[in-house]
Amino acid sequence: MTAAFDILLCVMILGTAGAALFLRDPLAAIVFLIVLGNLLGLAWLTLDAVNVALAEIAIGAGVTGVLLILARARLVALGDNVVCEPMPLWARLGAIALCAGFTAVLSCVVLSITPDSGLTARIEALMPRIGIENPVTGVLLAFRAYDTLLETFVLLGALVAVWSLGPDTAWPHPPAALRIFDPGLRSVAGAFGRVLLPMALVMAAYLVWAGSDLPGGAFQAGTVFAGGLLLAAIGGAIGLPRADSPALRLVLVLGPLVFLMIGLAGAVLGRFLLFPDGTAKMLIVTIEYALAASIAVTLALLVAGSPATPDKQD
Amino acid sequence: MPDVFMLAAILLLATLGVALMRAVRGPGRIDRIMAAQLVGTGGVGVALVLGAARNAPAMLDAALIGTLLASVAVSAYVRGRTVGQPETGGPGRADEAGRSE
Amino acid sequence: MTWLDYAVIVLLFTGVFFYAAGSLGLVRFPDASSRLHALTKADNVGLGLVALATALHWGSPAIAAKIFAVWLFAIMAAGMTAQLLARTAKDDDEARDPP
Amino acid sequence: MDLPVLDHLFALTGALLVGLGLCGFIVLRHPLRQLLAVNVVGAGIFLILGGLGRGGSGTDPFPQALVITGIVVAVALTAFGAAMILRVAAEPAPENRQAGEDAGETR
Repeated sequence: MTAAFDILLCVMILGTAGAALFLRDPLAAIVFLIVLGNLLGLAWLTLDAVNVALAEIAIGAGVTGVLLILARARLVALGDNVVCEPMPLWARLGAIALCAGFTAVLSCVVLSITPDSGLTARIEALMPRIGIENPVTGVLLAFRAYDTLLETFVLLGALVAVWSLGPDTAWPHPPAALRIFDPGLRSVAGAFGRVLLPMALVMAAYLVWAGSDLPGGAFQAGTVFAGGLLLAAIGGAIGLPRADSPALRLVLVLGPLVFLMIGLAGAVLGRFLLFPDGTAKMLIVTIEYALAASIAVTLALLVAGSPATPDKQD
Repeated sequence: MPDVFMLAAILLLATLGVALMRAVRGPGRIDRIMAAQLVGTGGVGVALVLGAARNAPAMLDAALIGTLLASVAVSAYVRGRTVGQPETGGPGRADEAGRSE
Repeated sequence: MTWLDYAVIVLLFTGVFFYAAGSLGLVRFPDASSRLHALTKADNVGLGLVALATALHWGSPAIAAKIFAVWLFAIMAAGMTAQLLARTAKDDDEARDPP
Repeated sequence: MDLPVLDHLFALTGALLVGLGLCGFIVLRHPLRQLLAVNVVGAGIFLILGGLGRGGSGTDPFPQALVITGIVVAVALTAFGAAMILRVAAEPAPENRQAGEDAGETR
């Protein structure tokens, strides 16, 4: 029964991916990418990787969809003048053959590796030392904390890069407003956004709090809250901040900063990112709350895009 | 009992596959968005059933996130189709240009 | 198998039936408004029944409350998206008429 | 059903996704479609990581952690890509302009 479910799911994932790539209507392609995100979330659930499933569903359903739908709408509004010459047929066929060969090789490589639980046992053995029970959070914030710290810098860097793409006249105005223009539609979406935003906040807080022992954590919480922020912004319940607002800047760097300070405090005690015995859980939860806030705001602003000149607010 | 839940999950997934036919065929944009919405709620159902089959309460959180954010894509679509038009009504340029496809 | 298990099975598959009805409506109905009607109603009855079945199966009040929250959010989201999409579909229909 | 391939089911699906996405990335010419293709490749790589980490005692938390950070970085870079495409489209430079009527097509 489980095998039949897995096979059906994998077939649907592949079909959806094919549709996302090769359907002619671009909106249909984006819709299928959203569906792919949902199905991948289910795949992670069947793999018992609930931590990943939470992130995938929140990103796939909440953030990537909005990002791509808005990007496409803005592109069409600009006239969509990006030059894209179609490839000649022989080049296409060659590319398809090449990719088929590559896929065959990759499949053989995959088949030659026996799936196993890898480091599960060793990580489980180390978990009591940090006093939390979710091994994924343990890996993210204790065993591989360095990676996670640098990753938060990558997120911040991506936002800086997106901001730097705005026209000179736009800085430091907010990005183009996300709210729906039609007043009737906006009142519907706005009322819902006002209800949903606090619920998303509660859910995000719960995910961080639960994340030390159950599936959940800063990344999942941040993406859920980012989805809530986006919905509220689309409904016009919240506006978008100016890029030079001090409060915004503080929230953006809060997570990486708290992480870095705690890491440096560890360096004073002996090693960078050392959590002294007995305080590990408290420090991890502190870092996670700060990170979740920063990730949520960063993701929401990444979706909103570059600063826009005030008279061209679309 | 787990087998019963897995059977229900398989049937739900097959149902979603049927709904996806509408997303492939269209014809309107709105049909595709509706199909995506259905897959969203269907996915939540599958997550609930899988959680019961595996005895994993954490999967309920996945269902909760799925429902919380199911409507975000729809509102983005409604927002996106009015890009580039003035504050008062009427379908916008984005939609007109898109209809030729 | 207790009577509770049978109740769970009946609710579960009735829910699946409503999901299937919603999908069929989405595929078979002729225009966007009637498809929307099929989608927003059948779908949420389906989810409600599946949620009830799983809640009974778990048999724990805390988990039942969480499942209830799932269903509540779904209903609220369906109400909002149905309104948005219905108004959008109406605009599209009007726009399609020759001026 | 006890086929050996079932152990590799998700990893193989991931490999196929990588192939599909790569093919789409080369064949599709519109940058927004290429952005979608990159996302599909990313999803495939994540599935390979997850599928190969699944053994008798659950899924390895280590690749799970990698995939979670990967998902978040992927969405950040997708946003950056989308912003770059929009910037190129907004630029009035002649080499980006296509003279003629096929503007408005997103393919």
